[in-house]
Amino acid sequence: MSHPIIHWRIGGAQGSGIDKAAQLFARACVHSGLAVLGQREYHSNIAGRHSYFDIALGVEPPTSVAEYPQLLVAMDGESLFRHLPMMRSGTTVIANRASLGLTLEKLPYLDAPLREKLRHDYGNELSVQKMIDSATGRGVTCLSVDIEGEQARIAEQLERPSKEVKRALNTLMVALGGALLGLGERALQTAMTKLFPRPEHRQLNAATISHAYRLAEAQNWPCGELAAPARAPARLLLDATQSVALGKLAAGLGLQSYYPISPATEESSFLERYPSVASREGEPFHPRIIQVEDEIAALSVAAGAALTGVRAATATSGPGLSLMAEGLGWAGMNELPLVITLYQRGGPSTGMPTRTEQGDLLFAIHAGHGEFPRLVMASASTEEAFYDAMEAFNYAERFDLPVIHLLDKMLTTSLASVLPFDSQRVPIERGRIASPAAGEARARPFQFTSDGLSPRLPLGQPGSAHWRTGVEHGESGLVTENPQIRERMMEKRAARLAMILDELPEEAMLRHYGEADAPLLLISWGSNLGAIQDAIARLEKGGHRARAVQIRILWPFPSTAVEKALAGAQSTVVVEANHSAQLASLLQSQTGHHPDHLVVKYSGRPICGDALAEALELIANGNGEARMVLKNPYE
Amino acid sequence: MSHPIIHWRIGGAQGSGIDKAAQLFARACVHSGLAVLGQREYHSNIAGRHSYFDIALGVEPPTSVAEYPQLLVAMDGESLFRHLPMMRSGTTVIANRASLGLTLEKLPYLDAPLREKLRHDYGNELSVQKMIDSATGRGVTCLSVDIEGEQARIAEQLERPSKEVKRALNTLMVALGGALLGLGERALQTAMTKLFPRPEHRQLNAATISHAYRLAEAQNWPCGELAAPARAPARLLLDATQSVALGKLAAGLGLQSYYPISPATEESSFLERYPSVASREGEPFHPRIIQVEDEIAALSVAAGAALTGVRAATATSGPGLSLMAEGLGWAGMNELPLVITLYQRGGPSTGMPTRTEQGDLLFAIHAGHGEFPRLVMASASTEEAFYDAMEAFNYAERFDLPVIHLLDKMLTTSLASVLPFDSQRVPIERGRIASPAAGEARARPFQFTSDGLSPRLPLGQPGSAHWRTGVEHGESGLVTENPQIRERMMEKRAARLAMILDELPEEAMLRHYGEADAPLLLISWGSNLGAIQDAIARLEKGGHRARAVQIRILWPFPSTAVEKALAGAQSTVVVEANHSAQLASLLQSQTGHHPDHLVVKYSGRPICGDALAEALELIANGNGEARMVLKNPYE
Amino acid sequence: MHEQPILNAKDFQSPQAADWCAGCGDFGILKAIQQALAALGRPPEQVAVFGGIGCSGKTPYYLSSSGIHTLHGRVLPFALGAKLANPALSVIAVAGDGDGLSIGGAHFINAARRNIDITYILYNNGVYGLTKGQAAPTLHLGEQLHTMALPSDQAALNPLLLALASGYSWLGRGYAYEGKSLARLVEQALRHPGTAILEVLQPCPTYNRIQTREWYSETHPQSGEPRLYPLAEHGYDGLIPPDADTTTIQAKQAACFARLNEWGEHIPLGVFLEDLSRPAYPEDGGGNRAIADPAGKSLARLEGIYAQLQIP
Amino acid sequence: MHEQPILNAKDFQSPQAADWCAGCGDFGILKAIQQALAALGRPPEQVAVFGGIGCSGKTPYYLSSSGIHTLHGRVLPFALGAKLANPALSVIAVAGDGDGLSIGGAHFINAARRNIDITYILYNNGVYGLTKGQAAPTLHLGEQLHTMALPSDQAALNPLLLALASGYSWLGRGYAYEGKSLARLVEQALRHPGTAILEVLQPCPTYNRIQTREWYSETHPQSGEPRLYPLAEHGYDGLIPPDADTTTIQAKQAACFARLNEWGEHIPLGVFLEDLSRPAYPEDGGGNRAIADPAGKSLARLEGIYAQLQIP
Ligand SMILES: Cc1ncc(C[n+]2csc(CCOP(=O)(O)OP(=O)(O)O)c2C)c(N)n1
Ligand SMILES: Cc1ncc(C[n+]2csc(CCOP(=O)(O)OP(=O)(O)O)c2C)c(N)n1
Ligand code: SF4
Ligand code: SF4
Ligand SMILES: [Mg+2]
Ligand SMILES: [Mg+2]
Repeated sequence: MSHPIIHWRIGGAQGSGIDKAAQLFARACVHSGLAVLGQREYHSNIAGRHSYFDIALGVEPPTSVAEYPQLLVAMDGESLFRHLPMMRSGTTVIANRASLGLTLEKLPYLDAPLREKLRHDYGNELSVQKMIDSATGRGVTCLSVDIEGEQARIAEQLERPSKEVKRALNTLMVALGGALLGLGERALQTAMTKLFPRPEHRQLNAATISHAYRLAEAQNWPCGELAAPARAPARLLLDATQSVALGKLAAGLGLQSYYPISPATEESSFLERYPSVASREGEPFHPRIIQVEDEIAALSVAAGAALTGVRAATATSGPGLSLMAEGLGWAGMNELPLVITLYQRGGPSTGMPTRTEQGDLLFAIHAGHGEFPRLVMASASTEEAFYDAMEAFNYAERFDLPVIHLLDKMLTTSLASVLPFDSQRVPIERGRIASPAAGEARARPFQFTSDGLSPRLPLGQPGSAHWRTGVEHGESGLVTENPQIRERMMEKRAARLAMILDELPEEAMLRHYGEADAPLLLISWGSNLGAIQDAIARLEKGGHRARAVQIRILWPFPSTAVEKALAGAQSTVVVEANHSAQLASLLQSQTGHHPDHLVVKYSGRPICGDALAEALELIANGNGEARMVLKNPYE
Repeated sequence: MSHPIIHWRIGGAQGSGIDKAAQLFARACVHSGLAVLGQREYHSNIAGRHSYFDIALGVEPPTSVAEYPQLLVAMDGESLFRHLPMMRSGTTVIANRASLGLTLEKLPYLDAPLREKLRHDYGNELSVQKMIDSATGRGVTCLSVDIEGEQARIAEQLERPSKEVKRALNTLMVALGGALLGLGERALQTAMTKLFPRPEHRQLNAATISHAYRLAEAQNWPCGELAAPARAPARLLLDATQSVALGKLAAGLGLQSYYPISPATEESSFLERYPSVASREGEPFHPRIIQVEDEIAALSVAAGAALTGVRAATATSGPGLSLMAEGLGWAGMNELPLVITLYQRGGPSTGMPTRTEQGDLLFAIHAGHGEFPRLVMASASTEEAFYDAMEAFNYAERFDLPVIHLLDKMLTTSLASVLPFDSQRVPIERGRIASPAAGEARARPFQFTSDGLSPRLPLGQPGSAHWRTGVEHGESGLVTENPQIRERMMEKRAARLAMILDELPEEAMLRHYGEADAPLLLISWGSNLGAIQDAIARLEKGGHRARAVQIRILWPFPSTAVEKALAGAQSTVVVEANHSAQLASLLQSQTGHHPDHLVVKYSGRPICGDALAEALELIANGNGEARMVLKNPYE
Repeated sequence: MHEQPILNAKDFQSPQAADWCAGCGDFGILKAIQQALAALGRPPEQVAVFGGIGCSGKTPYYLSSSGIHTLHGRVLPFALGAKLANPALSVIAVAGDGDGLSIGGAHFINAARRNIDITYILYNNGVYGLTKGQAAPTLHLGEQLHTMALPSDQAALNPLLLALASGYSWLGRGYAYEGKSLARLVEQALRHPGTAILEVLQPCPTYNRIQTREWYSETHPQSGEPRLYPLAEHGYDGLIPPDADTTTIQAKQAACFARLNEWGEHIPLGVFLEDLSRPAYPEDGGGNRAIADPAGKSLARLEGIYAQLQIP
Repeated sequence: MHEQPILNAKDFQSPQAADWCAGCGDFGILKAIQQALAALGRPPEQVAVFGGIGCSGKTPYYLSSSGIHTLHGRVLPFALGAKLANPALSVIAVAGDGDGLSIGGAHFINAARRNIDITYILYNNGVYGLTKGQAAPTLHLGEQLHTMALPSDQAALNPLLLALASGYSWLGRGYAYEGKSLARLVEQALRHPGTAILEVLQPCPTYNRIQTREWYSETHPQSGEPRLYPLAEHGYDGLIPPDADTTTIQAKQAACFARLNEWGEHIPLGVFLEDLSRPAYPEDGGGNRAIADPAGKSLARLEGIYAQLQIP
């Protein structure tokens, strides 16, 4: 286990404490001074089905979890059936001895195709033991522990009923894994104390942890030693829903409306927990977080709020955006700053609410009838999400238009350790606000100006009474069907797309990774970036040089900057988590460039660095196909 | 007036009988054996504002009205202010003498920019007389009639109150124009009889018509003689809402749901007039036409109906499609045949409800989150609309997907004379319908088959109980999150896009006009086709050879066929009635071809053959810009 | 017409196991629907159950009838479309309180206006179950679930009161754990020849720890009366006969209104209204019939319509 | 607070001439709003009038206050959003019966649940005016406008009955051509500290030739009583005082329910309910204030929140 980054996985039934286990492990790592990146996979029912949590850890922040982990902690037998096939030579599994006898037939929730595949690959009358034997054969170390026995011993020692002790199964499994990896017991104990406020729970979990460490020692496990940095910096542990929420608060959010939907709800729920936010000057802020009756209302309430001049936003997922299409057009027609945070999930329709996909890019760009300006941007990581959430409001107000900020389910379950965000790094830019002189004629919300932006008129300010409308209008906001005004208004609205590309710095629109002269160019957007960075590092080890460009502003499309990035590339690969390769078609429509390869994944599971690197290696070796699909039947 | 096609225009206030006048004129032309094409322009309020109606007439069916007509019949002074600037040398105006003294100041509804423009072009203190003088100076013939005097004479002759006679102003003006053009008085009288069922109205209008013809004679007007074909074939006079409705009835429509919206409502209202449609065998059909509470319900009710196996449709405009985005995805996910007839109007948002635009193409292609198959098609004319409405159901059922059939406001007010539609020309193709054997296991609505189409299972048939869902599912319609099934289902749904391009004949996907070796290639879609055909004919007179390709199926995009069409073109021009040139960007994304020129119009008024020809002539002469905007401040 | 085989609840069970949380009230509703469908006696393929989105909306998967999992809030128009197109179907719509009263509100208030013969079952659990515990429109002002950061700042909607105002011609309320009477209510709703709504009080043990099974089972500390009581046993009769006059109708509606306002200490169950005075929507038309001859030629004859558009 | 200048109806007139049809009831409503706003005494820029889509929805253009022409059916959430963000605004929402009860139905029934202080004026003309004469949800079963091919097959919705069921805390009904009492009703609605709905019976001479001005002015052939009658003159009082108990509230609501069911021969006008017992939504928070210092740096201090997410 000499890799600088370690890939850990825990699997078990939804509701059996997988989340808590992962939290515990991640926190312990951070306490040890390590950086972590987690990823959670689960079914969209409430309880019972299989779920797993990946955590990558390292001295340097990991950018991707792996499809093929180095350590699997299996809470139950189903986890072994599902994940053992993904364990490769040199990796380790910790299993409960009691589950070794489990047979395939006994699993109620295993999906039929996986059952068939397992039978096909491993033969009939399949048991966990048989799978472990096979894994051992390929060089996987399987450590099976008599969990029941150990728990009985803990119960005895603590003089507590074994039923209680059994509830700490997740802690026990985490601790066994921790011991194996060489994670300091102290760190785990400290993390545990934070997670369990009640003394009786603490006592039980403390005993469980130390029992696990003693056991590993006693059994002479081949325990590693985690490289721990000298100083452990304070880190926030959060996912992108939280960093977006924090970014919105930093940006001075006035109102957020929402209708619950996975995986967007968490952002609004988090905001609801902070009805009062401290200010550096004077009174605290009271952002209003408003649950409404549907997404149409969510958009409309936010738009109503934006009309008063406050920073207003809503957060939703694909089905919600579908319902917001009409309101989006109203905002565009009214040159109204508004932020829509879109957490993409597996589509189409209700689709796969708890799985990831980058399936809404072209819809975000084209949602709403008719032609109106909007800005579509995408964040790649928990950290970017914070600063981008701040920028989103700046863009909305500088250019007076709705901004769609794209994230995805993967980012909502990417538990990352990050240095505390600097809320002053992004200066707040509110665009041009009108200061109507008293006694002037009627205020003109759509005034023609030299640059095509009209000073903004918040409702309720002295001397600023005005009209707004979704009907075509003149400068005053009154309806007109005059062809000349119509043409000028269409041109005025459209002009800000070019203005955005002119005014924004290149690094706001796209970012480069890797060496500028690397021959293989990966082009992508959003959450794949981490896997791409990871893959570039892996490729390098194999002697292949690759670089990447991450397109951050997708509409208006930064064609000039992208064309510059394309220059010199020997081969281009578009990487996307969708079926139709939406960025590739956008790229072709906006630059004429047809990428040499597509690497796509649309199983609803995120693209990981290790699997991506394998596909790219084929490409780098000249063996890649034009369209490559990342598939993994066991995920 | 020797042109084979004559362009007639009548202008006046909304509610003053413009429509009836145009109907009368058009019918009289058809009675004379001529073919007509009309186009109506009006404001979106209920009454009072300026409105005008163009009619093109000829022995051969005209394909476009003109921006610059040959004969203007002005019902009021405002019409003269608005349209005189568009009258060119050699054309004629019929005006009411009483309006000659009218000044610009007296017009309540004239929009400010037009007022300014008129002042700028014609000087201050502008009167109708001044404008007429200017027109006369450039070679326009102005016939001013003492309308009040003539009406007084008619009243006297009929011994009826002059108030009544005044109501027939529109008939009088039409008849004066008819006399001038040489339209047979008999034809006009016959047409009038049909339009006015009440005897007292007939008497008045008959007298008015003959008075007008006598007057023209008495005043020695330079009356022409209309070339009338030997035999006048029976023709239907209708617009595209009616031809789509008829096409749906011919196609065996089972249910149409709708929510009122301009300009789509007319189609459903027309259908409501025929609750019973005769059948060639047995009982008449009773298509259900259902007004519902909104467009979301309209889509959902149609989807519910489609589930039972009937042919189901809805008709709407842009704002309605925005609200249908989510339901569309459900239909796509459920492989459900469904037809959405989309009448585009000026956007964005509420936009210009009574003006035309081709602004929803990319939205129709991308509406709805996630990725699912759909077919998007567009009709170019009243006649195509009928056959395409029939085909739309065939496509929906052959490929089990939602079909969006694009039309636009222009087509809804294109009054055309056409030969009666042959409802048997398009064979009805219902795709594959399941016949579940009794006693079989659960029916599988999403069964994997070799070609990826599952036999359709209507609700309520024996042995066919089944599940459907917008959640990702297996063959049975039960939910699954298994990655392998997910991948296969995504592939199954997507595969039908390639299938469509494989199976449909080329002429269903695109049509060619003009000589195959003409160097200038016009590429377009939808209602511009007529103007393009007209422009090609005009260009030919100027010695320029052009051809056109009309893309009829826009999604999946028929790239191969389009690429074939592109071959050999020396210069390509995309013609569209929108701002951003949506077809051009689709073309580039799907074929890589970047057109040499764009000709767009986005004032909300349709593209006409004469103005288009002028732009194309510049291009043909090498003087065209890359992007040319058709503008006409007087429209 | 059809020969009706004798069916029992088992015939309406699906091979698919329900994945609701243990103790969820939805299980009781599912069972009641199975029993009612068996009593109705129509074969599964003649029954179409439409579900909204929510825990409740999954019910169709657990029935052997045709089952359509629609979109959040849209279950009623889907169901109505199917019934309009194929009046021979028995159509049930099931959905949560969020689905019906929030996002589906426009459909909720317009669905009964044609009095089409469908049955709508609304699962009232006070919460958005599937999205993990936000306030549904049935949660009362000031109530706070453990999943909420703050108490609800919104007054509750009363589903049946809204249904009365929207003209549903049959109104009933059942309780998820009173299986027998619930099954009977579902059956009555199904047999009613018009648009019927049945509200079911449905404990959600996972997210609603206020209106719990225990809470519903409580009796009044003073009177000893149970919280849930059957209307019928209190002499209440919501029947409006076919020939009722306006005075009778209004009196019945007023009585219904009064009962619908009861909540908290005493909550009535049973049939609040059964209005037979409203005409049911005609069942003719629709249906899936041949539209083309064997050669694929359209059977429609449009000449009659052409005659009205034709010149000369 | 503000110094209130003395205003009159003219101060609320817009330079833009209304383009409604001659004789349209909308003119009367417009005038009443102008008078009520003058009586309220807040300057035009402190008033925001939101319009839906329909003939009715154009009202904001004809007022000198701020006027927002929103989307069909969405006028309430737009208005609520503005009021939530800037509680100092006086907010009015105006819309047609189609806008409010069809497409806007979900918002209609949810808008009053927070009892936010806005006034909603619903123009009841029985028809979709702007789209040229289709049946609105207020058109009664069997009624047929001259623009309709067939009589309506849908029962009407009763706006105020639905509003009662949805918890609006002030319910009133006026008539477009009784200018004085209408202006008074608008003013009362504006002054009510919660969500108020005012239904206005609004003749549409162009498309509704059933409920015409003449029809509304008719008196009963037998009794000689006018069709439209003022509630107040019949001793009706819809006031629920702030401290009312449940029994009072329910009695008032029952009386209100009875009156709301009157239609046809006798149609009551006036205030049906004025419920002061419901808490109004807090007016604190919101508002447009500085979020950055002059250098553009955010004023928000997130350290308190970070502390909860931070390790160690
Ligand atoms: C358009 C849309 N918005 C939001 C969601 C997310 N969503 C799924 S179920 C649900 C609410 C469920 O509550 P309820 O209808 O009461 O059903 P329950 O789960 O309580 O049975 C929501 C908001 C969705 N599926 N679609
Ligand atoms: C989403 C959407 N659907 C349909 C329309 C078309 N539309 C405009 S106004 C209107 C109805 C108007 O009726 P009502 O609300 O009663 O207002 P009125 O004109 O009678 O005052 C409709 C359906 C629209 N603008 N937007
Ligand atoms: S969350 Fe509540 S409603 Fe949903 S299944 Fe669990 S207990 Fe039932
Ligand atoms: S159509 Fe009716 S509601 Fe609309 S302006 Fe005319 S009269 Fe008024
Ligand atoms: Mg619920
Ligand atoms: Mg109306």
